[in-house]
Amino acid sequence: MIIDVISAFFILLGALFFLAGTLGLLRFPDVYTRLHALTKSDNVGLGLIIIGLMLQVDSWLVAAKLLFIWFLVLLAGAGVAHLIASTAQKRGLKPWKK
Amino acid sequence: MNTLYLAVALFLLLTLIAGMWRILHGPTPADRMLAAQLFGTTAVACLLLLSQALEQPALRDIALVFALLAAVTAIAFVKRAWLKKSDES
Amino acid sequence: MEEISILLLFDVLVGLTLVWLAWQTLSSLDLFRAIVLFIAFGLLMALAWVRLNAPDVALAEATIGAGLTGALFLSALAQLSASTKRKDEENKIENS
Amino acid sequence: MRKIKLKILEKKPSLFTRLTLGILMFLLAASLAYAVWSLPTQALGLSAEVAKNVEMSGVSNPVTAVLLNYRSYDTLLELGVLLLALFGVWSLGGVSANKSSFVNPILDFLSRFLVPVFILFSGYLLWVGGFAPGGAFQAGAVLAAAGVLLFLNDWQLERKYSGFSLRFVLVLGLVLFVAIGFGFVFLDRVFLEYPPQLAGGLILLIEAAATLSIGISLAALFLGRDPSVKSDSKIDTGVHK
Repeated sequence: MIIDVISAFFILLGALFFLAGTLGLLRFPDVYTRLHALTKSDNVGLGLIIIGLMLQVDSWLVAAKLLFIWFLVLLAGAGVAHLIASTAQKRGLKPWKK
Repeated sequence: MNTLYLAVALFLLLTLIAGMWRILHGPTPADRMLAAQLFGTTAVACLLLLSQALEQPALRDIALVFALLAAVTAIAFVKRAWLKKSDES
Repeated sequence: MEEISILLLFDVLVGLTLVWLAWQTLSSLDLFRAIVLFIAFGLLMALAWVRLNAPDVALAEATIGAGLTGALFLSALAQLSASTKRKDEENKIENS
Repeated sequence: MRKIKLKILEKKPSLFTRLTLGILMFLLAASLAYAVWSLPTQALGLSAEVAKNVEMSGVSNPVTAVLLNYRSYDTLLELGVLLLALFGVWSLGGVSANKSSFVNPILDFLSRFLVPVFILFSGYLLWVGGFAPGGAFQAGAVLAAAGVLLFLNDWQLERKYSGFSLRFVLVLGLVLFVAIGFGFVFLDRVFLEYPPQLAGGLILLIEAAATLSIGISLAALFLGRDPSVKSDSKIDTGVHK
Protein backbone atom coordinates (compact mmCIF):
# COMPACT_ATOMS: atom_id res chain seq x y z
CA MET A 1 0.00 0.00 0.00
CA ILE A 2 2.72 2.42 1.03
CA ILE A 3 4.62 1.48 -2.13
CA ASP A 4 1.58 2.44 -4.20
CA VAL A 5 1.56 5.88 -2.62
CA ILE A 6 5.28 6.40 -3.21
CA SER A 7 5.11 5.27 -6.81
CA ALA A 8 2.02 7.40 -7.47
CA PHE A 9 3.94 10.35 -6.04
CA PHE A 10 6.88 9.77 -8.39
CA ILE A 11 4.67 9.28 -11.43
CA LEU A 12 2.68 12.44 -10.76
CA LEU A 13 5.88 14.39 -10.18
CA GLY A 14 7.20 13.06 -13.48
CA ALA A 15 4.02 14.14 -15.25
CA LEU A 16 4.52 17.60 -13.74
CA PHE A 17 8.00 17.77 -15.26
CA PHE A 18 6.59 16.83 -18.65
CA LEU A 19 4.06 19.61 -18.30
CA ALA A 20 6.84 22.03 -17.36
CA GLY A 21 8.90 20.89 -20.33
CA THR A 22 6.03 21.41 -22.75
CA LEU A 23 5.23 24.80 -21.30
CA GLY A 24 8.88 25.77 -21.60
CA LEU A 25 8.99 24.57 -25.18
CA LEU A 26 5.96 26.67 -26.00
CA ARG A 27 6.75 29.79 -24.02
CA PHE A 28 10.53 30.26 -23.99
CA PRO A 29 11.97 32.80 -26.44
CA ASP A 30 14.85 31.05 -28.24
CA VAL A 31 16.39 27.70 -29.14
CA TYR A 32 18.79 27.59 -26.21
CA THR A 33 16.21 28.21 -23.52
CA ARG A 34 13.80 25.77 -25.17
CA LEU A 35 16.55 23.19 -25.23
CA HIS A 36 16.98 23.74 -21.52
CA ALA A 37 13.28 23.18 -20.86
CA LEU A 38 13.20 20.13 -23.08
CA THR A 39 16.10 18.30 -21.46
CA LYS A 40 14.48 18.71 -18.06
CA SER A 41 11.40 16.79 -19.09
CA ASP A 42 13.48 14.30 -21.05
CA ASN A 43 15.76 13.42 -18.19
CA VAL A 44 13.93 14.13 -14.97
CA GLY A 45 10.32 13.61 -16.05
CA LEU A 46 10.91 10.27 -17.70
CA GLY A 47 13.27 9.29 -14.87
CA LEU A 48 10.66 9.95 -12.19
CA ILE A 49 7.99 8.04 -14.10
CA ILE A 50 10.40 5.14 -14.55
CA ILE A 51 11.25 5.14 -10.83
CA GLY A 52 7.53 5.07 -10.07
CA LEU A 53 6.99 2.16 -12.43
CA MET A 54 10.05 0.26 -11.20
CA LEU A 55 8.53 0.11 -7.73
CA GLN A 56 5.54 -1.71 -9.23
CA VAL A 57 7.08 -4.31 -11.53
CA ASP A 58 7.62 -7.77 -10.17
CA SER A 59 10.76 -8.95 -11.89
CA TRP A 60 14.28 -7.61 -11.72
CA LEU A 61 14.71 -8.05 -15.44
CA VAL A 62 11.84 -5.72 -16.25
CA ALA A 63 13.17 -3.16 -13.77
CA ALA A 64 16.58 -3.41 -15.44
CA LYS A 65 15.00 -2.87 -18.84
CA LEU A 66 13.22 0.24 -17.58
CA LEU A 67 16.49 1.56 -16.18
CA PHE A 68 18.18 0.85 -19.50
CA ILE A 69 15.52 2.83 -21.36
CA TRP A 70 16.11 5.75 -19.02
CA PHE A 71 19.86 5.43 -19.49
CA LEU A 72 19.48 5.48 -23.28
CA VAL A 73 17.23 8.53 -23.22
CA LEU A 74 19.66 10.30 -20.88
CA LEU A 75 22.60 9.53 -23.11
CA ALA A 76 20.89 10.40 -26.38
CA GLY A 77 19.22 13.46 -24.88
CA ALA A 78 22.47 14.85 -23.51
CA GLY A 79 24.38 14.16 -26.72
CA VAL A 80 21.69 15.60 -28.97
CA ALA A 81 21.23 18.68 -26.78
CA HIS A 82 24.95 19.37 -26.99
CA LEU A 83 24.95 18.87 -30.76
CA ILE A 84 21.98 21.13 -31.38
CA ALA A 85 23.26 23.87 -29.10
CA SER A 86 26.77 23.89 -30.52
CA THR A 87 25.50 23.74 -34.11
CA ALA A 88 23.05 26.55 -33.41
CA GLN A 89 25.93 28.63 -32.11
CA LYS A 90 28.04 27.81 -35.17
CA ARG A 91 25.18 28.83 -37.43
CA GLY A 92 25.09 32.15 -35.66
CA LEU A 93 21.86 31.94 -33.73
CA LYS A 94 22.07 34.64 -31.12
CA PRO A 95 21.03 33.77 -27.58
CA TRP A 96 18.01 35.69 -26.39
CA LYS A 97 18.68 38.87 -24.43
CA LYS A 98 16.15 40.85 -22.55
CA MET B 1 -3.23 2.08 -9.61
CA ASN B 2 -4.24 1.27 -13.18
CA THR B 3 -6.55 4.26 -13.30
CA LEU B 4 -3.65 6.48 -12.29
CA TYR B 5 -1.39 5.05 -15.01
CA LEU B 6 -4.03 5.58 -17.66
CA ALA B 7 -4.86 9.07 -16.43
CA VAL B 8 -1.20 10.08 -16.51
CA ALA B 9 -0.84 8.53 -20.00
CA LEU B 10 -3.81 10.59 -21.16
CA PHE B 11 -2.29 13.69 -19.57
CA LEU B 12 1.01 13.04 -21.37
CA LEU B 13 -0.87 12.67 -24.64
CA LEU B 14 -2.43 16.07 -24.04
CA THR B 15 0.97 17.71 -23.40
CA LEU B 16 2.21 16.01 -26.55
CA ILE B 17 -0.62 17.49 -28.59
CA ALA B 18 0.07 20.90 -27.07
CA GLY B 19 3.74 20.58 -28.01
CA MET B 20 2.71 20.15 -31.63
CA TRP B 21 2.20 23.91 -31.83
CA ARG B 22 5.98 24.27 -31.81
CA ILE B 23 6.36 21.86 -34.72
CA LEU B 24 3.83 23.81 -36.71
CA HIS B 25 5.13 27.27 -35.97
CA GLY B 26 8.86 26.86 -35.76
CA PRO B 27 10.37 29.43 -36.23
CA THR B 28 13.77 27.78 -36.84
CA PRO B 29 14.20 24.17 -38.00
CA ALA B 30 15.94 23.40 -34.70
CA ASP B 31 12.77 24.35 -32.81
CA ARG B 32 10.68 21.95 -34.84
CA MET B 33 13.22 19.20 -34.31
CA LEU B 34 13.28 19.84 -30.56
CA ALA B 35 9.53 19.48 -30.43
CA ALA B 36 9.81 16.17 -32.26
CA GLN B 37 12.39 15.03 -29.70
CA LEU B 38 10.01 15.87 -26.87
CA PHE B 39 7.33 13.99 -28.79
CA GLY B 40 9.54 10.91 -28.73
CA THR B 41 10.29 11.05 -25.01
CA THR B 42 6.66 11.65 -24.14
CA ALA B 43 5.66 8.69 -26.29
CA VAL B 44 8.21 6.54 -24.42
CA ALA B 45 6.68 7.53 -21.07
CA CYS B 46 3.18 6.94 -22.47
CA LEU B 47 4.08 3.48 -23.73
CA LEU B 48 5.69 2.47 -20.43
CA LEU B 49 2.58 3.54 -18.51
CA LEU B 50 0.29 1.74 -20.97
CA SER B 51 2.46 -1.37 -20.78
CA GLN B 52 2.05 -1.45 -17.01
CA ALA B 53 -1.66 -0.67 -17.05
CA LEU B 54 -2.67 -3.04 -19.85
CA GLU B 55 -0.17 -5.74 -18.84
CA GLN B 56 1.41 -5.91 -22.27
CA PRO B 57 5.15 -6.35 -21.71
CA ALA B 58 5.83 -6.03 -25.46
CA LEU B 59 5.15 -2.30 -25.26
CA ARG B 60 8.40 -1.87 -23.33
CA ASP B 61 10.28 -3.10 -26.38
CA ILE B 62 8.52 -0.49 -28.49
CA ALA B 63 9.48 2.16 -25.95
CA LEU B 64 13.06 0.92 -26.15
CA VAL B 65 12.98 1.27 -29.95
CA PHE B 66 11.74 4.84 -29.61
CA ALA B 67 14.48 5.66 -27.11
CA LEU B 68 17.12 4.19 -29.43
CA LEU B 69 15.97 5.64 -32.72
CA ALA B 70 15.20 9.17 -31.54
CA ALA B 71 18.94 9.80 -31.56
CA VAL B 72 19.30 8.70 -35.19
CA THR B 73 16.77 11.24 -36.46
CA ALA B 74 18.32 14.03 -34.42
CA ILE B 75 21.84 13.21 -35.60
CA ALA B 76 20.62 13.07 -39.21
CA PHE B 77 19.13 16.51 -38.70
CA VAL B 78 22.29 18.03 -37.27
CA LYS B 79 24.67 16.38 -39.72
CA ARG B 80 22.67 16.64 -42.92
CA ALA B 81 19.64 18.86 -43.02
CA TRP B 82 20.77 21.78 -40.94
CA LEU B 83 22.89 23.65 -43.42
CA LYS B 84 23.81 27.29 -43.38
CA LYS B 85 21.32 30.08 -43.94
CA SER B 86 18.72 28.00 -42.16
CA ASP B 87 17.95 30.53 -39.53
CA GLU B 88 15.66 32.89 -41.29
CA SER B 89 12.74 30.69 -42.20
CA MET C 1 -15.49 1.60 -15.56
CA GLU C 2 -13.56 4.85 -15.45
CA GLU C 3 -10.53 3.06 -16.89
CA ILE C 4 -12.54 2.25 -19.98
CA SER C 5 -13.68 5.82 -20.39
CA ILE C 6 -10.11 7.11 -20.00
CA LEU C 7 -8.95 4.65 -22.65
CA LEU C 8 -11.80 5.69 -24.91
CA LEU C 9 -10.84 9.33 -24.56
CA PHE C 10 -7.21 8.38 -25.24
CA ASP C 11 -8.18 6.54 -28.42
CA VAL C 12 -10.40 9.32 -29.69
CA LEU C 13 -7.66 11.89 -29.09
CA VAL C 14 -5.04 9.76 -30.83
CA GLY C 15 -7.34 9.19 -33.79
CA LEU C 16 -8.31 12.81 -34.24
CA THR C 17 -4.75 14.05 -33.83
CA LEU C 18 -3.56 11.52 -36.41
CA VAL C 19 -6.01 12.78 -39.02
CA TRP C 20 -5.12 16.37 -38.26
CA LEU C 21 -1.38 15.65 -38.39
CA ALA C 22 -1.78 13.84 -41.70
CA TRP C 23 -3.61 16.83 -43.12
CA GLN C 24 -0.97 19.25 -41.87
CA THR C 25 1.82 17.09 -43.27
CA LEU C 26 0.23 16.89 -46.70
CA SER C 27 -0.69 20.55 -46.93
CA SER C 28 2.61 21.93 -45.65
CA LEU C 29 4.49 23.98 -48.24
CA ASP C 30 7.71 23.96 -46.23
CA LEU C 31 9.32 20.57 -46.84
CA PHE C 32 11.30 20.53 -43.61
CA ARG C 33 8.15 21.19 -41.63
CA ALA C 34 6.42 18.38 -43.49
CA ILE C 35 9.25 15.99 -42.58
CA VAL C 36 9.11 16.80 -38.87
CA LEU C 37 5.34 16.45 -38.95
CA PHE C 38 5.77 13.10 -40.66
CA ILE C 39 8.13 11.94 -37.89
CA ALA C 40 5.56 13.00 -35.30
CA PHE C 41 2.90 11.19 -37.31
CA GLY C 42 4.99 8.01 -37.21
CA LEU C 43 5.33 8.22 -33.44
CA LEU C 44 1.62 8.73 -32.93
CA MET C 45 0.77 6.01 -35.45
CA ALA C 46 2.81 3.56 -33.39
CA LEU C 47 0.72 4.53 -30.35
CA ALA C 48 -2.42 3.94 -32.41
CA TRP C 49 -1.23 0.46 -33.46
CA VAL C 50 -0.59 -0.31 -29.79
CA ARG C 51 -4.13 0.65 -28.96
CA LEU C 52 -5.40 -1.48 -31.86
CA ASN C 53 -3.73 -4.46 -30.18
CA ALA C 54 -1.13 -4.91 -32.89
CA PRO C 55 2.22 -4.61 -31.11
CA ASP C 56 4.05 -6.27 -34.02
CA VAL C 57 2.94 -3.56 -36.40
CA ALA C 58 3.64 -0.91 -33.79
CA LEU C 59 7.19 -2.17 -33.52
CA ALA C 60 7.65 -2.05 -37.29
CA GLU C 61 6.12 1.44 -37.43
CA ALA C 62 8.38 2.62 -34.63
CA THR C 63 11.54 1.35 -36.33
CA ILE C 64 10.67 2.35 -39.88
CA GLY C 65 8.37 5.33 -39.43
CA ALA C 66 9.98 7.16 -36.56
CA GLY C 67 13.57 6.12 -37.10
CA LEU C 68 14.65 5.30 -40.63
CA THR C 69 12.33 7.33 -42.85
CA GLY C 70 12.98 10.43 -40.76
CA ALA C 71 16.72 10.17 -41.35
CA LEU C 72 16.16 9.23 -45.00
CA PHE C 73 13.90 12.22 -45.68
CA LEU C 74 16.26 14.62 -43.94
CA SER C 75 19.15 13.36 -46.05
CA ALA C 76 17.04 13.59 -49.20
CA LEU C 77 16.11 17.16 -48.31
CA ALA C 78 19.78 18.03 -47.90
CA GLN C 79 20.52 16.59 -51.36
CA LEU C 80 17.55 18.42 -52.81
CA SER C 81 18.51 21.78 -51.39
CA ALA C 82 22.09 21.30 -52.58
CA SER C 83 20.95 20.56 -56.12
CA THR C 84 18.39 23.39 -56.32
CA LYS C 85 21.02 25.77 -55.04
CA ARG C 86 23.36 24.67 -57.80
CA LYS C 87 20.62 25.13 -60.40
CA ASP C 88 19.91 28.62 -59.14
CA GLU C 89 23.57 29.51 -59.42
CA GLU C 90 23.76 28.12 -62.94
CA ASN C 91 20.73 30.14 -63.95
CA LYS C 92 22.32 33.25 -62.54
CA ILE C 93 25.49 32.67 -64.56
CA GLU C 94 23.50 32.11 -67.73
CA ASN C 95 21.42 35.21 -67.26
CA SER C 96 24.28 37.53 -66.50
CA MET D 1 18.81 25.07 -45.50
CA ARG D 2 17.18 27.00 -48.20
CA LYS D 3 13.49 26.94 -48.09
CA ILE D 4 12.26 24.51 -50.66
CA LYS D 5 8.70 24.89 -51.68
CA LEU D 6 6.70 22.63 -53.85
CA LYS D 7 6.31 24.59 -57.06
CA ILE D 8 3.22 22.68 -58.02
CA LEU D 9 1.34 23.98 -55.00
CA GLU D 10 2.12 27.62 -55.55
CA LYS D 11 -0.53 28.01 -58.22
CA LYS D 12 -4.00 27.35 -57.05
CA PRO D 13 -5.69 24.78 -59.29
CA SER D 14 -8.81 25.78 -61.15
CA LEU D 15 -12.27 25.43 -59.68
CA PHE D 16 -13.11 22.63 -62.11
CA THR D 17 -10.10 20.56 -61.04
CA ARG D 18 -10.83 21.07 -57.40
CA LEU D 19 -14.50 20.24 -57.83
CA THR D 20 -13.77 17.06 -59.79
CA LEU D 21 -11.19 15.95 -57.26
CA GLY D 22 -13.59 16.73 -54.45
CA ILE D 23 -16.33 14.60 -55.98
CA LEU D 24 -13.93 11.74 -56.66
CA MET D 25 -12.60 11.87 -53.11
CA PHE D 26 -16.11 11.95 -51.75
CA LEU D 27 -17.07 8.89 -53.81
CA LEU D 28 -13.96 7.07 -52.60
CA ALA D 29 -14.69 7.94 -48.98
CA ALA D 30 -18.33 6.92 -49.37
CA SER D 31 -17.42 3.56 -50.90
CA LEU D 32 -14.86 2.94 -48.16
CA ALA D 33 -17.43 3.81 -45.53
CA TYR D 34 -19.91 1.48 -47.24
CA ALA D 35 -17.33 -1.31 -47.28
CA VAL D 36 -16.68 -0.92 -43.58
CA TRP D 37 -20.40 -0.63 -42.88
CA SER D 38 -21.24 -3.82 -44.74
CA LEU D 39 -18.65 -5.92 -42.91
CA PRO D 40 -20.30 -8.71 -40.96
CA THR D 41 -20.34 -7.80 -37.30
CA GLN D 42 -19.27 -11.24 -36.21
CA ALA D 43 -16.94 -12.64 -38.81
CA LEU D 44 -15.38 -16.03 -38.41
CA GLY D 45 -11.79 -15.09 -39.20
CA LEU D 46 -8.84 -17.38 -39.48
CA SER D 47 -7.49 -16.45 -36.07
CA ALA D 48 -9.02 -19.49 -34.37
CA GLU D 49 -7.44 -21.74 -36.97
CA VAL D 50 -4.09 -20.01 -36.47
CA ALA D 51 -4.29 -20.35 -32.73
CA LYS D 52 -5.21 -24.04 -32.98
CA ASN D 53 -2.25 -24.93 -35.15
CA VAL D 54 0.32 -22.60 -33.69
CA GLU D 55 2.32 -25.34 -31.98
CA MET D 56 2.76 -27.07 -35.34
CA SER D 57 4.38 -23.98 -36.80
CA GLY D 58 7.45 -24.13 -34.60
CA VAL D 59 6.98 -20.71 -32.99
CA SER D 60 4.49 -19.50 -30.41
CA ASN D 61 4.01 -15.93 -31.64
CA PRO D 62 1.04 -16.19 -34.01
CA VAL D 63 2.22 -13.28 -36.17
CA THR D 64 5.57 -14.92 -36.83
CA ALA D 65 3.80 -18.22 -37.44
CA VAL D 66 1.62 -16.62 -40.10
CA LEU D 67 4.45 -14.69 -41.74
CA LEU D 68 7.04 -17.45 -41.82
CA ASN D 69 4.98 -20.61 -42.04
CA TYR D 70 1.33 -20.43 -43.06
CA ARG D 71 1.80 -17.57 -45.44
CA SER D 72 5.51 -17.52 -46.11
CA TYR D 73 4.96 -16.24 -49.65
CA ASP D 74 4.28 -12.89 -48.04
CA THR D 75 7.69 -12.67 -46.42
CA LEU D 76 9.45 -14.21 -49.39
CA LEU D 77 8.02 -11.70 -51.84
CA GLU D 78 8.68 -8.88 -49.41
CA LEU D 79 12.36 -9.77 -49.41
CA GLY D 80 12.25 -9.79 -53.20
CA VAL D 81 10.58 -6.38 -53.34
CA LEU D 82 13.22 -4.88 -51.09
CA LEU D 83 15.98 -6.29 -53.28
CA LEU D 84 14.30 -4.97 -56.44
CA ALA D 85 13.99 -1.53 -54.87
CA LEU D 86 17.69 -1.58 -54.15
CA PHE D 87 18.46 -2.58 -57.76
CA GLY D 88 16.33 0.32 -58.89
CA VAL D 89 18.21 2.78 -56.71
CA TRP D 90 21.59 1.45 -57.77
CA SER D 91 20.70 1.56 -61.44
CA LEU D 92 19.95 5.27 -61.14
CA GLY D 93 23.63 6.00 -60.74
CA GLY D 94 24.02 7.78 -57.52
CA VAL D 95 24.11 10.82 -55.39
CA SER D 96 27.40 12.09 -54.16
CA ALA D 97 28.21 11.58 -50.54
CA ASN D 98 26.98 14.65 -48.74
CA LYS D 99 29.85 15.11 -46.38
CA SER D 100 29.61 17.56 -43.57
CA SER D 101 33.06 18.37 -42.40
CA PHE D 102 32.69 18.85 -38.70
CA VAL D 103 34.05 16.34 -36.25
CA ASN D 104 32.47 16.34 -32.86
CA PRO D 105 33.88 14.16 -30.07
CA ILE D 106 30.49 13.81 -28.39
CA LEU D 107 28.79 12.70 -31.58
CA ASP D 108 31.66 10.31 -32.12
CA PHE D 109 31.25 8.80 -28.66
CA LEU D 110 27.48 8.61 -28.97
CA SER D 111 27.68 6.76 -32.27
CA ARG D 112 30.38 4.41 -31.05
CA PHE D 113 28.21 3.55 -28.07
CA LEU D 114 24.91 3.28 -29.93
CA VAL D 115 25.96 1.12 -32.89
CA PRO D 116 26.74 -2.00 -30.80
CA VAL D 117 23.55 -1.44 -28.80
CA PHE D 118 21.57 -1.35 -32.06
CA ILE D 119 23.14 -4.59 -33.24
CA LEU D 120 22.50 -6.25 -29.88
CA PHE D 121 18.90 -5.08 -29.82
CA SER D 122 18.42 -6.29 -33.37
CA GLY D 123 19.50 -9.75 -32.25
CA TYR D 124 17.15 -9.52 -29.30
CA LEU D 125 14.19 -8.65 -31.52
CA LEU D 126 15.04 -11.54 -33.85
CA TRP D 127 15.14 -13.99 -30.95
CA VAL D 128 12.05 -12.66 -29.22
CA GLY D 129 10.09 -12.86 -32.50
CA GLY D 130 9.48 -16.55 -31.89
CA PHE D 131 7.20 -16.00 -28.93
CA ALA D 132 6.42 -12.27 -28.65
CA PRO D 133 6.19 -9.23 -30.95
CA GLY D 134 9.39 -8.88 -32.93
CA GLY D 135 10.82 -10.69 -35.90
CA ALA D 136 12.98 -10.40 -38.95
CA PHE D 137 11.67 -7.15 -40.40
CA GLN D 138 11.80 -5.19 -37.16
CA ALA D 139 15.21 -6.62 -36.31
CA GLY D 140 16.43 -5.77 -39.81
CA ALA D 141 15.20 -2.21 -39.47
CA VAL D 142 17.07 -1.74 -36.19
CA LEU D 143 20.17 -3.20 -37.83
CA ALA D 144 19.70 -0.73 -40.68
CA ALA D 145 19.54 2.09 -38.14
CA ALA D 146 23.03 1.09 -37.02
CA GLY D 147 24.16 1.37 -40.64
CA VAL D 148 22.45 4.75 -41.03
CA LEU D 149 24.24 6.01 -37.93
CA LEU D 150 27.56 4.87 -39.37
CA PHE D 151 26.86 6.56 -42.71
CA LEU D 152 25.88 9.77 -40.93
CA ASN D 153 29.32 9.74 -39.37
CA ASP D 154 30.88 9.55 -42.84
CA TRP D 155 31.82 5.93 -42.44
CA GLN D 156 32.58 4.08 -45.65
CA LEU D 157 32.41 0.43 -46.45
CA GLU D 158 35.87 -0.85 -47.19
CA ARG D 159 36.48 -1.48 -50.87
CA LYS D 160 37.24 -5.14 -50.40
CA TYR D 161 33.82 -5.78 -48.85
CA SER D 162 31.74 -3.68 -51.19
CA GLY D 163 31.84 -6.10 -54.11
CA PHE D 164 31.00 -9.75 -53.78
CA SER D 165 30.65 -9.85 -49.98
CA LEU D 166 28.03 -7.12 -49.93
CA ARG D 167 26.02 -8.71 -52.74
CA PHE D 168 26.24 -12.10 -51.04
CA VAL D 169 24.74 -10.72 -47.80
CA LEU D 170 22.08 -8.82 -49.75
CA VAL D 171 20.69 -11.92 -51.46
CA LEU D 172 21.39 -14.32 -48.59
CA GLY D 173 17.91 -14.08 -47.04
CA LEU D 174 16.06 -14.62 -50.31
CA VAL D 175 18.34 -17.43 -51.51
CA LEU D 176 18.19 -19.32 -48.23
CA PHE D 177 14.43 -18.95 -48.06
CA VAL D 178 13.93 -20.29 -51.59
CA ALA D 179 16.52 -23.02 -51.10
CA ILE D 180 14.89 -24.33 -47.96
CA GLY D 181 11.47 -24.02 -49.58
CA PHE D 182 12.59 -26.06 -52.57
CA GLY D 183 14.65 -28.44 -50.46
CA PHE D 184 11.55 -30.02 -49.00
CA VAL D 185 9.87 -30.31 -52.39
CA PHE D 186 12.25 -33.19 -53.02
CA LEU D 187 11.14 -34.78 -49.76
CA ASP D 188 7.52 -35.02 -50.94
CA ARG D 189 6.28 -31.78 -49.50
CA VAL D 190 4.76 -28.64 -50.99
CA PHE D 191 6.93 -25.61 -51.76
CA LEU D 192 7.65 -23.73 -48.52
CA GLU D 193 6.20 -26.43 -46.30
CA TYR D 194 8.41 -27.42 -43.39
CA PRO D 195 8.18 -30.58 -41.30
CA PRO D 196 6.76 -29.54 -37.92
CA GLN D 197 9.61 -30.93 -35.83
CA LEU D 198 12.16 -28.88 -37.78
CA ALA D 199 10.03 -25.79 -38.30
CA GLY D 200 11.24 -23.85 -35.26
CA GLY D 201 14.91 -24.16 -36.14
CA LEU D 202 14.34 -23.51 -39.83
CA ILE D 203 12.29 -20.41 -39.14
CA LEU D 204 15.01 -19.06 -36.87
CA LEU D 205 17.61 -19.77 -39.56
CA ILE D 206 15.58 -18.10 -42.29
CA GLU D 207 14.79 -15.15 -40.06
CA ALA D 208 18.43 -14.66 -39.13
CA ALA D 209 19.44 -14.59 -42.80
CA ALA D 210 16.47 -12.36 -43.64
CA THR D 211 17.38 -9.95 -40.84
CA LEU D 212 20.88 -9.54 -42.23
CA SER D 213 19.61 -9.03 -45.78
CA ILE D 214 16.85 -6.61 -44.77
CA GLY D 215 19.15 -4.61 -42.53
CA ILE D 216 21.91 -4.28 -45.11
CA SER D 217 19.40 -3.50 -47.92
CA LEU D 218 17.70 -0.75 -45.94
CA ALA D 219 21.04 0.77 -44.99
CA ALA D 220 22.13 0.59 -48.64
CA LEU D 221 18.90 2.29 -49.67
CA PHE D 222 19.75 5.08 -47.26
CA LEU D 223 23.19 5.42 -48.82
CA GLY D 224 21.48 5.70 -52.19
CA ARG D 225 24.27 4.39 -54.42
CA ASP D 226 26.30 1.30 -55.10
CA PRO D 227 29.24 1.55 -52.68
CA SER D 228 31.52 -0.29 -55.11
CA VAL D 229 31.10 2.53 -57.63
CA LYS D 230 33.13 5.61 -56.92
CA SER D 231 30.57 8.33 -56.33
CA ASP D 232 32.64 11.41 -56.99
CA SER D 233 33.59 10.44 -60.51
CA LYS D 234 30.00 9.88 -61.60
CA ILE D 235 27.84 12.74 -60.57
CA ASP D 236 28.96 15.94 -58.99
CA THR D 237 26.16 17.73 -57.23
CA GLY D 238 28.35 20.76 -57.00
CA VAL D 239 27.99 21.42 -53.30
CA HIS D 240 31.58 22.62 -53.19
CA LYS D 241 31.51 24.75 -56.33
